[in-house]
Amino acid sequence: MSHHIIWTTIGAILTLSIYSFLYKDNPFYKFAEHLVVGISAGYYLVIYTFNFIVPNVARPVFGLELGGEAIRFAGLEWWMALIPGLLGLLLYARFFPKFAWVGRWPLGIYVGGYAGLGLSPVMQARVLQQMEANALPLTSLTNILLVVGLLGTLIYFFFSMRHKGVLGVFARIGIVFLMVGFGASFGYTVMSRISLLIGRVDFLLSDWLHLAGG
Amino acid sequence: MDRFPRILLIVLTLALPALPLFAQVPPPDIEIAAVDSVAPAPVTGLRAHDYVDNSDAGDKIELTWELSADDAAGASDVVRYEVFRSEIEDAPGDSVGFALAGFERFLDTTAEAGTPYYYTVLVSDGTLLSSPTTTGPVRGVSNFFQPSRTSVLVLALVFFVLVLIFTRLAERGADLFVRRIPGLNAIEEAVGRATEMGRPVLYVPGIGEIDNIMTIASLNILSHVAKITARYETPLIVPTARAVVMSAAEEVVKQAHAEVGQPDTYNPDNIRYLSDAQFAFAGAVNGIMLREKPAANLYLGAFWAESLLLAETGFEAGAIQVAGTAMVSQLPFFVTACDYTLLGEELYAASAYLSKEPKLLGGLKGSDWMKILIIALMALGIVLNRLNASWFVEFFHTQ
Amino acid sequence: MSWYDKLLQVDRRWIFLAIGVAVVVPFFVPLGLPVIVTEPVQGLYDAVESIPPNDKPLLLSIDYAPATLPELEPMALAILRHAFRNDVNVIVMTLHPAGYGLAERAVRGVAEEMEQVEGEDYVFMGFTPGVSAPILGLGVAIRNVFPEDAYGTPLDEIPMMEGIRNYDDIPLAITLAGWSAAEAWIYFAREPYGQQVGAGVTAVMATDYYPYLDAGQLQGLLGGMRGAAEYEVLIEREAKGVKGMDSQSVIHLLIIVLIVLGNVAYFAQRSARRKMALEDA
Amino acid sequence: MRRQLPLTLCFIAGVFMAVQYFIPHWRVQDVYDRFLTWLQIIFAFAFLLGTVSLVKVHYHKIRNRAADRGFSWVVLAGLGSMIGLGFFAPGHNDPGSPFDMMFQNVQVPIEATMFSLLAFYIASAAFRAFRARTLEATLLLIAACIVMLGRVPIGDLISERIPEATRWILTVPNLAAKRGIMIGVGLGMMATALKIVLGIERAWMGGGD
Repeated sequence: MSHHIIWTTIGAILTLSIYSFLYKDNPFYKFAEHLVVGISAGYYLVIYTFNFIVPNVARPVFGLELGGEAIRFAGLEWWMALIPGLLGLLLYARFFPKFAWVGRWPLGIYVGGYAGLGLSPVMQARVLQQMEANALPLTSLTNILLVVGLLGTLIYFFFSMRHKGVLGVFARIGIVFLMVGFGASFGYTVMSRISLLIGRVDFLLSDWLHLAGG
Repeated sequence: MDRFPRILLIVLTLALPALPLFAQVPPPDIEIAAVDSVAPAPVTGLRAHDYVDNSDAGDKIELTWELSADDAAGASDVVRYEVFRSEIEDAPGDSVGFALAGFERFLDTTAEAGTPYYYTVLVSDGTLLSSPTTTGPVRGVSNFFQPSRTSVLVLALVFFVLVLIFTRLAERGADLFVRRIPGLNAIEEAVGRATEMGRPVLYVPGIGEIDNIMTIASLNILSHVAKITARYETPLIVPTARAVVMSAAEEVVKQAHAEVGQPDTYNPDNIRYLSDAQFAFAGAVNGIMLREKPAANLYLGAFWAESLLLAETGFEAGAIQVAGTAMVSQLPFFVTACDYTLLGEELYAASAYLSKEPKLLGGLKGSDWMKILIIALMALGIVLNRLNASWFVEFFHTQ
Repeated sequence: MSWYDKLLQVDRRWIFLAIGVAVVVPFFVPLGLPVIVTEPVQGLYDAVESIPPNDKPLLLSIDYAPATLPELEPMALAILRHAFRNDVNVIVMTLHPAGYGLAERAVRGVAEEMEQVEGEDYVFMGFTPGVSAPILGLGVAIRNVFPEDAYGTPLDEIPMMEGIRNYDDIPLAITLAGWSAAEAWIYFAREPYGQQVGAGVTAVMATDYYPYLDAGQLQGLLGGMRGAAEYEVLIEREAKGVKGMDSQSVIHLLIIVLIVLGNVAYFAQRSARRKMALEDA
Repeated sequence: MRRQLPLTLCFIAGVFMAVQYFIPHWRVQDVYDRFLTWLQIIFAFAFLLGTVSLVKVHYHKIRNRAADRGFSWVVLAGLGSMIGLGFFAPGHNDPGSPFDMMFQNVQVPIEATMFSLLAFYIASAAFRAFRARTLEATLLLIAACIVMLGRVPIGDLISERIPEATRWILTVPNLAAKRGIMIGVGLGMMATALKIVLGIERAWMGGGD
């Protein structure tokens, strides 16, 4: 048996262990479920380390080299790798209850930075551009439906007034659009899950057993 | 009648210079050989200026010129315009690129902000170069404001001011109106039914972490539900998938019992941590449904694929089910398998309505009035577009 | 016990078995149903098609994890085959740590099959963390985000990367993701830098991306295995996507039948119970 | 130091990142560019916190002799073997190395199979729980069935109208509804981000002083 077949068989056995859950919860399923937690954590640790932390932090700080170019000890580039690296290490203070509060410093920079950089692009992508795309001339049935549908949906999620009168009518229209939209999501979600099953069956039949055309 | 061909001829001649605009751009490495041995005429009216765009840090300079006399006219053998850049006058400097025949514009995107540059354009017919035309010095100006993003700034500021005003008003105890969400009535009815039947209520706060805003919203609603069940002495079972959520839920339910004067009926065994693993958690909750037969199942919080497994078993067991989540992809399953579903933002609105917490109310009211503004702007856009006033739409154009 | 009671009490493992049979049989008895191409897929194909050969590269961000592999890997393979067939250079990267192994196996596999040279026709950058920060960073300078490729070669030593600085030199960026990374590319590459973006997402996410497609924020959209199948039809190289469509057809039909049957039995049971309650009263 | 400094750092970082969007000046963009790298580095260290927590949880389970501690050993063994192969095996993460093979043949099949279980559960729920009891649910199910048919080749075979109807559902009612949700959720995201930057929302700091 070649190397390749052994590995594929391991994959197939693990796949079948997961499917055994359909009969009922059992130790094979639990084994696979726990194994993947450990394996994936280990995989991520190695990838983060060698693909990011080594070239962007460790080598500039200790090897004085960044992207194939030498950098100066205590020069700007050196500090620019060292400081965020130290901030990152400070996060681990949370495992020492006495110093846990130090971990909030890098967390503050991180949380604030990410919150701030999202503000304007989100406004632009989710509000402005959508508004612009929906300011359609009311010349065709499609356009009218798009404008009325968006209006209805926005009003359905408007909480500062009771849904009475005109507002109530639009909210009703909104719910109709929402339900058809959710129907589309439903259909697509079903499609998604089935594709995943097809992919796994294809793996078992074609890649492992070589039964149904490679 | 014989005038017709002549008019056609004139029109065609006039249209000729425009042809390159419609023609397929030839790949640059295929050069057409010169039809003569005379160098092409140089460009005229060469101008260079700082260019402002969406990422303008002063690194872009735009060049414009008038076409060489031999481009599509005269000898009609121009292939391309070569662009050179130098920091000293009277030196050709380095090539920064080229523009194909028929084009009157080149954008240099590699300039250094603030450095004075001289640009030289040479016309090439594939073998010979024209005499140079030079312009300069020109500097790329680094700007302090991005004019194309004015609309983003204005709308963002309006929204932030709205949120902050409403938050402050709520802090001062102003009575901010939020309509009652019909879903809350459905929750109360379900709990009422369970009380009548003398069976427990099951409350699943999702499988999100404690910092997930859906989990936080859910805990606010749990507090409301726990008060009702404590008053009627109906058992309330809360299964959780996260240890931290379990301790938070314990606090909430205990507090609710204390508030309605029933601290003794609080049963800590009913707040349970089952499993962190998604499907194992769903399986364990389904076990509770089948063994302890709750009459009302409430699923409020962040749900992923397990929504389906929970709602199916609950439906089979014949419980009244009310769900609420902002996970759009799970909503369809809840809508079709539950008696009532709080859709998306309704979950947050219900939580703000019940808790009256200023920061929740501020966000909710701010978003509400922003929606009105958006509807108004869209309506204005439609009307002004109809009147051919394009400036309005252009103001909101960011690309 | 009437028919509807019996029907509604059937053990669900019979339904599981029916699904199992419905997915396996088409593998042995292919129906070979034709796949029709839709606009969002055509849009992405056209965008890739319009990239000039051996010039500025396509950026392909393989951001998926194993959980969505059967839907998204066929897309990656089809797009890579399309680009390599047209001699379009490709930069491959990933924003998901598990994407590292998956991107590597996709790009290396197709490159070997189509005899493409690493460093000249494609480059594999590997993984970079932080989602929005690196997407924004690529708009400033690719070298700041990836000082070197996945194998430690500095970018300045890679022939294909000569003169490629940032989004200005990338005609199209495609993200293949089963999570919010696809949206992040719209927020942080499309909006601030005007970068042309295309996306391949799972079918679960696809319907939520139609507003972006409509507003021109996406050049094209592949949704799930069906999207991959359409792309395979367009490049005339049918693979796992098209192959899966037979089983997909059969199971969809089965599920619709189950929904209809379930509802008919449910309403029959309900009206019978109501009638009984009326008679009792 | 304990609460004020992190809130101040959060405020400065947030305001700078928000404001730089409108300032193309190269001095601002230079700082911005460096700050992006800082964020990436802190993100990487933050992500790896999860690994330490994982070890902690399972170590405690084993030490406290929890009932299912056998599976905690499985988790730690998986983690340990990957670290061993990734850091110490020759050619550690090259394609075809033991490290890569473990990923491709253990992690990939398990994770990929996990969610395919849902195909079975959806089928079972379709039969036993998806009911057209209300007008809303009826509309939803009808739209769902059309879309399910319209997106597979067999739908085209039954009638050309089905893919057409699917296209219409996706690009008209679905588009309008999803756009409404998108705007609402977008505003919610921005309100949350604003509250974080201004220190109104400080759940990220956790409890204590």
